[in-house]
Amino acid sequence: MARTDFGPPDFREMLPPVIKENYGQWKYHTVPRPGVLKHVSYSGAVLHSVRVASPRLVSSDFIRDISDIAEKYCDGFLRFTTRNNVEFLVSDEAKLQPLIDELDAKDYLIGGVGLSISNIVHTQGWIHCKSAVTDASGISKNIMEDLKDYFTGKIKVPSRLRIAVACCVNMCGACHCSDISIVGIHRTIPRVNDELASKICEIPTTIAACPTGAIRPNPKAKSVTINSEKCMMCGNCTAVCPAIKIMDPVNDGVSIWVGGKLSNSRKAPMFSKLAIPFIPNNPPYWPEVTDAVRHLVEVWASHAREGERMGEWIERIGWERFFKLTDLPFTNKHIDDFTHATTTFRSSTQFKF
Amino acid sequence: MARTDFGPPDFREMLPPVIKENYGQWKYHTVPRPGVLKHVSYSGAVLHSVRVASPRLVSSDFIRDISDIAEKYCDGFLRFTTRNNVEFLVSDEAKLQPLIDELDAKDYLIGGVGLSISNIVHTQGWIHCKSAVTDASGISKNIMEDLKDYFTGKIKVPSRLRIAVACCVNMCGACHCSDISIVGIHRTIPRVNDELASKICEIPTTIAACPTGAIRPNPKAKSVTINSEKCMMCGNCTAVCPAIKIMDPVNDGVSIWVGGKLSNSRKAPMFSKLAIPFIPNNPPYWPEVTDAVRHLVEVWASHAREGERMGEWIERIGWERFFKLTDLPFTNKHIDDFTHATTTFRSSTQFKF
Amino acid sequence: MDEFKTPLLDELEKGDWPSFVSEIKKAAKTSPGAADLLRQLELSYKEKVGHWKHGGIVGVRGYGGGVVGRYSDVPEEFPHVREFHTARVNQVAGFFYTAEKLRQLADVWDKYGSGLYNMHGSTGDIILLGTTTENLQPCVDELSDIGFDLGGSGGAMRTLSCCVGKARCEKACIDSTDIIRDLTMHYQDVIHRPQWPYKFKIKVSACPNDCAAASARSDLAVMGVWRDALRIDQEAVREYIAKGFKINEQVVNKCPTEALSWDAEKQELNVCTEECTRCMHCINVMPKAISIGKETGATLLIGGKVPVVKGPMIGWVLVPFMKMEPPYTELKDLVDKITDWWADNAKNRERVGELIERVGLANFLEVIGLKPVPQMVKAPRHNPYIFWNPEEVEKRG
Amino acid sequence: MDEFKTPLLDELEKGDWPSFVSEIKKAAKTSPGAADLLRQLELSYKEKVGHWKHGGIVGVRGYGGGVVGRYSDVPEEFPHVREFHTARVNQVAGFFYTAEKLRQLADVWDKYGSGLYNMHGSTGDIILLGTTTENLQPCVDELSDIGFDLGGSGGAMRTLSCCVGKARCEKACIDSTDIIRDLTMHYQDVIHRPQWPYKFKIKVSACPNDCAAASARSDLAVMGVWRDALRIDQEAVREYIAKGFKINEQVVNKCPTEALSWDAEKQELNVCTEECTRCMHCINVMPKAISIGKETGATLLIGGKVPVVKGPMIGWVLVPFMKMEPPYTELKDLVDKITDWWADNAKNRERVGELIERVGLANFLEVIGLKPVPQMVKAPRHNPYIFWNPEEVEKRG
Amino acid sequence: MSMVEINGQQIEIDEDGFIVDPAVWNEGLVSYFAKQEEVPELTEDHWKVINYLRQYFKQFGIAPMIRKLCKDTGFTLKEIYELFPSGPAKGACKLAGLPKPTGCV
Amino acid sequence: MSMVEINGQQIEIDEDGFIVDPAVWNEGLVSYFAKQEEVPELTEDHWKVINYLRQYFKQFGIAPMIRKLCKDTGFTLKEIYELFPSGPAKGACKLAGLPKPTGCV
Ligand code: SRM
Ligand code: SRM
Ligand code: SRM
Ligand code: SRM
Ligand code: SF4
Ligand code: SF4
Ligand code: SF4
Ligand code: SF4
Ligand code: SF4
Ligand code: SF4
Ligand code: SF4
Ligand code: SF4
Repeated sequence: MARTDFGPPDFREMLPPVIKENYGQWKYHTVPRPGVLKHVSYSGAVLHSVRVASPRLVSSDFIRDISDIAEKYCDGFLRFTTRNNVEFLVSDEAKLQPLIDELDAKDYLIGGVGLSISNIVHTQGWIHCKSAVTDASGISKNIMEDLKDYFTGKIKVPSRLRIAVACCVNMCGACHCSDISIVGIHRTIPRVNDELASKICEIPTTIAACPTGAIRPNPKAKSVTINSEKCMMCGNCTAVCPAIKIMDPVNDGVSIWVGGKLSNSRKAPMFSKLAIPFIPNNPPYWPEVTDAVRHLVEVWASHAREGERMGEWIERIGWERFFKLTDLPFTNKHIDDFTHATTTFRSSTQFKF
Repeated sequence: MARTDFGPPDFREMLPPVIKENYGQWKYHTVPRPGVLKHVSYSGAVLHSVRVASPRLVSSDFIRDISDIAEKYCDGFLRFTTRNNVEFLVSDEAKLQPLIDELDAKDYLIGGVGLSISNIVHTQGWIHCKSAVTDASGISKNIMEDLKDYFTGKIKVPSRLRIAVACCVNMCGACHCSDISIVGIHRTIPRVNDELASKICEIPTTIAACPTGAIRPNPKAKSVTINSEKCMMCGNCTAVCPAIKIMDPVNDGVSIWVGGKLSNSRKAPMFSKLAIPFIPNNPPYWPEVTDAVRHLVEVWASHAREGERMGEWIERIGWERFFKLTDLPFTNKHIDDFTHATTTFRSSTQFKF
Repeated sequence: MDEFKTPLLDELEKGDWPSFVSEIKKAAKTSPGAADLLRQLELSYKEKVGHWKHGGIVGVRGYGGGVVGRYSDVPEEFPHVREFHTARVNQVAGFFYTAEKLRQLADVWDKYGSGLYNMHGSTGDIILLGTTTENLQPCVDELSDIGFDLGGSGGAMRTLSCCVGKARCEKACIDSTDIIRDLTMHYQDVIHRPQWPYKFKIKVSACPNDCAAASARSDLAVMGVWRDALRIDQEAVREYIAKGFKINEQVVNKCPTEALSWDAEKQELNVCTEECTRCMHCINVMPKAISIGKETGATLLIGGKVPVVKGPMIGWVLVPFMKMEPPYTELKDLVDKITDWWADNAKNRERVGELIERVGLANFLEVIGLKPVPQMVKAPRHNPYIFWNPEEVEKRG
Repeated sequence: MDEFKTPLLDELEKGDWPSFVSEIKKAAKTSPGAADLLRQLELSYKEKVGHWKHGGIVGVRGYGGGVVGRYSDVPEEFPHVREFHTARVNQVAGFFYTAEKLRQLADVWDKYGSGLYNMHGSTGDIILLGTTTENLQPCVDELSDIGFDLGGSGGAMRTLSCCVGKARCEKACIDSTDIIRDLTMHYQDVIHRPQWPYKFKIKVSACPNDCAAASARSDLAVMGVWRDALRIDQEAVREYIAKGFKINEQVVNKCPTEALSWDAEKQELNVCTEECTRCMHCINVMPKAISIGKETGATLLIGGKVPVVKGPMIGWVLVPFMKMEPPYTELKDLVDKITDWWADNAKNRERVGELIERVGLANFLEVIGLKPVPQMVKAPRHNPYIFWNPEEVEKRG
Repeated sequence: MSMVEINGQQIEIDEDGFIVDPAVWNEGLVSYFAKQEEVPELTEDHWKVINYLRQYFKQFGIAPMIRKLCKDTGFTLKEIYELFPSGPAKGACKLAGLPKPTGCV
Repeated sequence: MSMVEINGQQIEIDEDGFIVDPAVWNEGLVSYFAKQEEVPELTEDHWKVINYLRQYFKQFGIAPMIRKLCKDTGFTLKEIYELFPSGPAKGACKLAGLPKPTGCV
């Protein structure tokens, strides 16, 4: 039997000496140039971190290449960020510019720090998930291609803006709290293969999986039936019962959500809210999605105050103004009808015309 | 057959000439002295309204007395307010002071205007309602007796403060949106008289009446049973089924709620929230209730900013501070567990210690 | 009066605040019902429990409501409250009365009832508090002679009520008393003959101050608003300033939308109309200088109610703006559409707000033919459970 | 490589943003799996539908999870992705690596798998993307030789992750990497052997900026905070001012609690500690001048998760303040209490937040022995449906 | 509650005049209640409503909502009030021997 | 899906090696699956678990949650892994011929 339960390598062994020595002693940081963080310790020690974009889905070549670079300029030390960027940890300030030069030469994009749009947090998509309604990698590549100047700092934004892409409502990318998120959705109800279901469906589990109680047992067929009036096409039943299929290339696509955030800075964390209910899958460019995201970014950037996250801005101006400024249609889809729907209705005459 | 469907008297026949002439033409108002409103029309016409407290539950003697006064000083014109005060409508300014003098002489309390605590909106109580858990009139009398200086304007408050009293959770007084409200509650579950229920209980209606789904049919007894784990003692089942009783003089009492409002002024309307889960019925003075209300008023009045309603003040300082300042215990009762409970939980590290 | 003692209640005659006990005592001088009411109440104060029985279905000819039946559960002790029903008499819109009218009322009620009243009930009615089954019909007959009709109870449209409005208030955007009067006359049948699954309440406040507490207490709240600019009288503003009024502290900084700005140089208060959400604050604080706009109408809010069964609700914006001109046809049409749909779809004792919660606001809008607009919500949905109609999508490939 | 064409995907090699297509192509040079992955993906791009089958229960000896099984639904066309499982390899806390370690990893993965990775998965793992059933066990065995262990999947504690914390951040109130390291080692069994009704995630952000997105993505979020005063370096403040920094506009007026005031005379920034809710804003904007307090610890939030089934949740305050010192016994005890209770009471696939919603937060607090405090709620209840235990009341008279 | 004698039968009725135990109802009692509710003469139409109500109650355990009553019997509400001047709830249900309604009819 | 022959019977199994139709399961198949899941020898303890799983599935239509399995069989999770090295879901359920678990066990 193989060795088990020994856990990951100890992070302490992965830290450059300057971090070990100044662990917990950092005093402040500055951003000497876009994409570069300079952390200064109470001891006076300095650490530069150079952040570069990563496609997240990488090859061994990529791993080896960044390893080479790290070795050359960082004594072999590097890290990844929680948004999947790579950070080169430079202890020796003299090596900073050479590093940047090499990164530039190798077409790494430096950025994602401070007032910028950082990398997209995204999920598997058609690359590897059986539930994927769309391809997260493809959409993310297109959006970031379009917004790269916001990443590199060429164009400034009023505050950080976080984008997430999830290929289905399971939202492995935690789209529910991003400034902008793109979520794959279905628009037709699942089909039940009764024959198969009678063999392998754990019926009680399947019934319990439905958020809206749309699934009822079908004892005759030893299967289940789906109430088309109640089904909201979430696909959760298909996750627990292989005999239920929901994929529909004609009608599947993505929705766009805005105004979420997680930091407690100024306002408490907020959920993202529905902006665009549906855009069809249009690979390889998903141009409507890219356009919509750019449009949202631009409207926000040109109206928000300094430091104002998307959600803070919308809360200040009101959703009616948001829909006006973005020229997006407000539809019956935008009105919540799930459990806490009534808490989202407006109980006040305070609104803008 | 008697005349039917002719409706109430036309209000136009009840208006003093100055109102008829200046209907819709009022320009502004002032409050020349506590309890008195002076409305000025674009035409220059002036109407004085003198507001006096009423116990709401009044006798024919009272009706005749205010009629006499109205005739003497107001050409017979008077009105009631939406909070059950009486307003004498004075067209002839010369009669204003004499009216006030007579009202003073007759011990009418003038007040309830502007920055004051106006009359309590309350309900039937033991006087006339079969569902009453407490006596609304008694509690109201005691509170207003205690707070009368706030009514007459002797003591000023940062903003209007509205108090409501309801003798059961049906809240006929609409306690759910008052600055302070007192609501009669039960603390033991109802008892079902199976024998009677088998005769007169409309079982499906009774089951549907339960907010928490605590009622199940009891086919054996042709009656219903109540799940004591789920029952929240609301008494709604007793409203639809005479065979179910919930009154319990030992454990019935009142709860106190704070921070509701209805005007759209500054903040949107808000619900009142639980402050004190239970105070026993202690007639005739309900001293604990009166003390609690005064305490709430005083803490608010001494901490709120000018113009800040109870709920606005609490929202600004936070509920944790409210409980600290009022020195009220925060208990498991305060934590919501009904349908939208999760929307009341704090999803943020933003709080005060 | 002297044959009984009410030591507990007597305590509540003390003090300056007007005493309901004294009122009952006054009535008790001539009304045995009032006297027994007081005795029974004293018992309640002693025992800490009410003494009214469940139920009471009494009424008058041709009407299905308007009366709340009441029976004592200790009728042997207090025979005069054995039957003690209340009549809900439709109040005059705006609660305006003449002394003459009130006296007529008192005369009838002294003849047939306890001589006790609630002026007014929470819904708005004059509550005539306590009479016998026998006296009901003649009482109502004589009330009709002096022009008073019953209000609503049961599964009916309930007695409508409103704030004082244009009769005396400078902030009135709509004619609340006239609207209530008009609707009350129009809806006599559904007020008097319960035909719905539960109560349906309409209240009108002529501006967003909501002095009628409409948005919390009515299934349909009609609230006066305007949609142009509020009006500022700069001269009057300057007068305020001259008197030491702190315009920035008290008004500008408290405007929730930052719509106001004080130009200290020009001594001018400016409003950005697009931003203003008509919260009334500035108007309330500077009544002489700021007033409502000219293009007035109403915002309609649907679903207000108290906790039972599904929890309390404050009305939700249904129509951001509707012109309010007699005969208020658009409003009545909407009320009819709503009540028809509700009556057809609600469960027994299900308020319209609860039904909407159950079926979804968007579905409700569709059936009554209103377009969804962002003003209806505080925010769009945050869960991804979007329903698509088969007609909205293409046939599966 | 040249036997197949991927015209659609080739489009995504264009431009400056790093291309995942190029990455797959690089791997495809030596990995047939990567090549078939690209082909199958091209098919998906053409057909607008995924090509993975439902299910996949594969694993390695002694573990119940850590691997996500995957099978192509067009295995005849793309035989090298007939089986294409991913291994979730527990990342290093804080995502720190040495070049050496990464190269070792690449060597193993090139040997047994596709040579493709996600650096990192959303939960935090290194995702080794695509291998066969056969290769799994030897791959994992060799990973263990270089010190990499699997992470979690299924009804297990999931791989824990955190922000960079004290290693590089001046705002770190707690030692996020150490906590994660410690907990990961402590919970190896429940990470590797699913024994719970569903997943349970823990993430640590060392301050309320929540750079680990913990409060939305973990059942238990540990967030660093402090409870004394934040520290202001007045000298540094003045330097900011000297450089034209608008302290009132950018900081004082944006403080949500009005806790800050700028004394222009004394050139001093003052904070009212009682009011400050540690929103981080001022600290974020003036990192050189303002820093976190000294009395540090964590706020714990419970219940964060995405929409399925009961709607999305952001964690709710469970413990306003807990000291965080190794070996984090108090935290572990609490985690054990919570997971025990949850495992005993949850339905299949019910997250802890959903279970708490179902049984009530107050009940949950009682079973795990925490006192209710107002910090747990945004506001107390507004509905009157209060439950009373028989022990809390007197026996009925 | 009190006892009344109807057709020689002792029937318990409540304060509102409804029979306490719907099980004891029989057609013979109807004319007694009709008098109470000022229904001058029992016509076929009255019986149609009464029978409908009893049938509905038997089936569902509750009284029908008024719209349902009207729809199913074909009478307008006005006609119901003409048949039963005290209305469907107080009048018709009492004659039909239903438990005292608590909201619907 | 593919067919394998076990004891002369043609059995359809899926990619993960689970039988596609739990109805065709019989005790004779167990030793085949045991080999797949690296269970060297089928002891009484194995059968205890297998029989429990089948019984539970028959009664409730789902596989038991793992805690329940442990509680009801008296084995610790460690012991279960000793019996079935690939664990309760992949190992024990496969031997017991349950549908492929989707979350629990
Ligand atoms: C490196 C990273 C942590 C890690 O362990 O990897 C990190 C590091 C820092 N964060 Fe962060 N944050 C990182 C993800 C996040 C996230 C999580 C996410 O994006 O998924 C959040 C919460 C997002 C949200 O609110 O939706 C986050 C919210 C913040 C904030 C609050 C921003 C706000 O105003 O709402 C700050 C403060 C600020 O920006 O001034 C902050 C500030 C910082 C500082 C300045 C802290 C410091 O003093 O060192 C670090 C430099 C960041 C920078 O990019 O300018 N960090 N930060 C993460 C970089 C991700 C990336 O590659 O872009
Ligand atoms: C007479 C009355 C209307 C009626 O038809 O009877 C009335 C009349 C006026 N109200 Fe009101 N309000 C009346 C009940 C209400 C109610 C309803 C209630 O209390 O149940 C509300 C909503 C309460 C709430 O928000 O919970 C109400 C919220 C207001 C407000 C908003 C106050 C706020 O800041 O939230 C104002 C504006 C103000 O005070 O400056 C206002 C202002 C006024 C003004 C000043 C309007 C005017 O220009 O004439 C009137 C004189 C009021 C005074 O007392 O100073 N009136 N007012 C009601 C008097 C009740 C009483 O006897 O005390
Ligand atoms: C008299 C009055 C209270 C008062 O003292 O003012 C009253 C009294 C009763 N209400 Fe009410 N309600 C009265 C206004 C209200 C209001 C306020 C309003 O209309 O503005 C409400 C809250 C607003 C609302 O409707 O949501 C109100 C919400 C209720 C409820 C709650 C639940 C619901 O959804 O209806 C019930 C329960 C019920 O109908 O079974 C109720 C039931 C009752 C009953 C009929 C209970 C009963 O079956 O005995 C009470 C009869 C008391 C009696 O003996 O006279 N009453 N009731 C008010 C009617 C007077 C009038 O016609 O003017
Ligand atoms: C790989 C990963 C996405 C990614 O590309 O990064 C992922 C992939 C899957 N997630 Fe996830 N989830 C991943 C992080 C998340 C996160 C984010 C997080 O953990 O921070 C979430 C949201 C947070 C949360 O847990 O609430 C997440 C919420 C879900 C859900 C949603 C509902 C729930 O309450 O769990 C499911 C549905 C399920 O479990 O059946 C799900 C299920 C899945 C499955 C196992 C679906 C399936 O059965 O095929 C996906 C496997 C894809 C594949 O083929 O590899 N995944 N999943 C992430 C794990 C990598 C890692 O270990 O680091
Ligand atoms: S979001 Fe959905 S489709 Fe995408 S990886 Fe997660 S479970 Fe799979
Ligand atoms: S798709 Fe979602 S809503 Fe529809 S039946 Fe399945 S689980 Fe229910
Ligand atoms: S609040 Fe309750 S007890 Fe009081 S009058 Fe209304 S229904 Fe009766
Ligand atoms: S008292 Fe309320 S919660 Fe309890 S059984 Fe009756 S209706 Fe249900
Ligand atoms: S609601 Fe508005 S219009 Fe009506 S009385 Fe109040 S302030 Fe005046
Ligand atoms: S009405 Fe309210 S929102 Fe409009 S300008 Fe005045 S204070 Fe501002
Ligand atoms: S969460 Fe706080 S401590 Fe952690 S990296 Fe972000 S800013 Fe630094
Ligand atoms: S941390 Fe936030 S709340 Fe505290 S003083 Fe700074 S800005 Fe204000």
